[in-house]
Amino acid sequence: MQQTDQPKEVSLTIPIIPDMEVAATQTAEAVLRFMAFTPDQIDEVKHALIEACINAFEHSASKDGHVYIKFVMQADELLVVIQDFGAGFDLETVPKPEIGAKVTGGDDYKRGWGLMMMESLMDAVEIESGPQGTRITMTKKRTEEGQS
Amino acid sequence: MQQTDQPKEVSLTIPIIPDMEVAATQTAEAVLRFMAFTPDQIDEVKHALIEACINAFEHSASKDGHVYIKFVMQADELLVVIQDFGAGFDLETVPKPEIGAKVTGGDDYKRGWGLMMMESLMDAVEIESGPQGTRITMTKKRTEEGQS
Amino acid sequence: MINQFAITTQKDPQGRFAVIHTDGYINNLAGERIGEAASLLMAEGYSRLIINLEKSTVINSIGISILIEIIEKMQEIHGVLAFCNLTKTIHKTFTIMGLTQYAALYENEAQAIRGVLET
Amino acid sequence: MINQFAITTQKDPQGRFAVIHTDGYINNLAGERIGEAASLLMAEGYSRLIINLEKSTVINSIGISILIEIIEKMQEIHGVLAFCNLTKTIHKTFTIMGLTQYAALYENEAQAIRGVLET
Ligand SMILES: Nc1ncnc2c1ncn2[C@@H]1O[C@H](COP(=O)(O)OP(=O)(O)O)[C@@H](O)[C@H]1O
Ligand SMILES: Nc1ncnc2c1ncn2[C@@H]1O[C@H](COP(=O)(O)OP(=O)(O)O)[C@@H](O)[C@H]1O
Repeated sequence: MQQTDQPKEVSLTIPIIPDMEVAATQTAEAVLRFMAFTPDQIDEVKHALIEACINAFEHSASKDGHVYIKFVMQADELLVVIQDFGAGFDLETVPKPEIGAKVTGGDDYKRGWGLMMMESLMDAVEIESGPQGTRITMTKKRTEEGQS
Repeated sequence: MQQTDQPKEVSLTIPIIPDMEVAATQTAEAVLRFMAFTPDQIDEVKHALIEACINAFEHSASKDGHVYIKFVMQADELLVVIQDFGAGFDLETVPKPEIGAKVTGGDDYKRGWGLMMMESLMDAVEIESGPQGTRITMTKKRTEEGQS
Repeated sequence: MINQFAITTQKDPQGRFAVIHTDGYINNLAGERIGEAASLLMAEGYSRLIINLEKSTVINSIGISILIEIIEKMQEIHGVLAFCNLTKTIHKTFTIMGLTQYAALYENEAQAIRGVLET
Repeated sequence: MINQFAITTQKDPQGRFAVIHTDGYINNLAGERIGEAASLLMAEGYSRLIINLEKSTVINSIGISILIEIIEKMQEIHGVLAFCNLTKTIHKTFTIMGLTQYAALYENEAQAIRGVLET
């Protein structure tokens, strides 16, 4: 069996079809188990990945109809890169969600939790977005405690 | 949500590392469930896919160290394409496995069952191989009975 | 389709509370079905609802936003909504969102029932 | 590693047969562990072996080739090897390969035990 010095990467391209994010989580689960992440950590990455995927599905207005995912396996952490070639967005203009306003009817938009979920479930989230599309790079460290 | 006229394809690239074929089966499972294949059919595709992957892992001597998998979702069937950029092989020279010879010690090579498994578990298997590598295209029809 | 989501509803014989059991990935469509089940129960007069998530280990933020709509409707009728049997990740998510200020999270259904009856 | 394979061995108190229970994906390494377990049991004098595959729903052809080696060793000592609790796909594969000419496949362990004792 041949093994090269290249970083160990798994790439996955999924079409923009409802529920296709589940295919991404299945792939992620295999990669994370391979890397010996804990079940809780695996669960956290799956949820963050779903959010990044459904954002690309819903908001990107991508013309090529696909979302590009890369799992970069490093010694003690996994990078998950989610990319679309859509319209992009300006992070500055995204309002921070506030539960009080949403529950009491002050804010009619009950949604807006995706980015917060990614950030709380991963160790780092980097967002690059512009007219060429959006790329989100999420990092999960493999710690003993299984907590981010 | 944007949907294009392109065929619905899921692409997966895995590095040549032992057990990475499991990542491929996980992705396959999601795609097949999405297409409403039966659990038995899903199981059959997973086994055929494993054989194609481990062949590429073991025999291809691929320099780029990766196996390229494509799931092409069509109306009533799924195509699974497994490609490596390795040395290729000549199908004509591959001996047909014979259980009697292997069990009674007449044939010391107990292996050689992968291609037979692919062929018996899928509806069609096309093998293209040459010095530029190997591409295997496997088809699974979605029939009511769940049997190939 | 990839997501086979199922829901079952269980009503207290004495009419004090009802429990919604979910099974499967809670995405937008599944969330809507939970919302409809909750609306139906509220229309029947139940103002104490429990959502048992034991068989839902994955939820997305669209699904969660529909749960927030249920909480909002509950607040309007001064009812109480509780969740039980959450995975660690879902528990963490609800907590970080601040959802726990408006809906209690219980370890299991028995505790949730005791909890909503005390409210 | 991705594959957490486990094996447990169970011996008939009267020494007539032994059962190997596998748990997980049977790849080359897992196959080798089954092979070692079988060799050990044969060395202890067991000539009737059952491999219960209930918890192994996936197997690859390298794993199968190691099972063939076990069959070969069994033939040499005129023993008997049987499999039970195969998934439909594994059953189909073993049948197509012709493996069933040298090892019987049973639906469950009780039937397998009866089967090997009659041989
Ligand atoms: N891939 C993307 N392409 C374009 N816009 C995006 C993308 N991801 C996020 N956004 C923008 O960021 C906002 C906040 O996203 P998020 O926190 O996930 O909440 P929600 O999707 O529920 O609105 C979205 O409403 C959208 O305007
Ligand atoms: N992707 C590949 N690249 C190079 N050679 C291959 C490839 N796939 C199969 N082969 C050749 O075909 C033979 C038969 O394959 P197979 O039936 O799967 O049995 P096994 O892998 O156990 O030998 C292999 O031994 C190898 O010589």
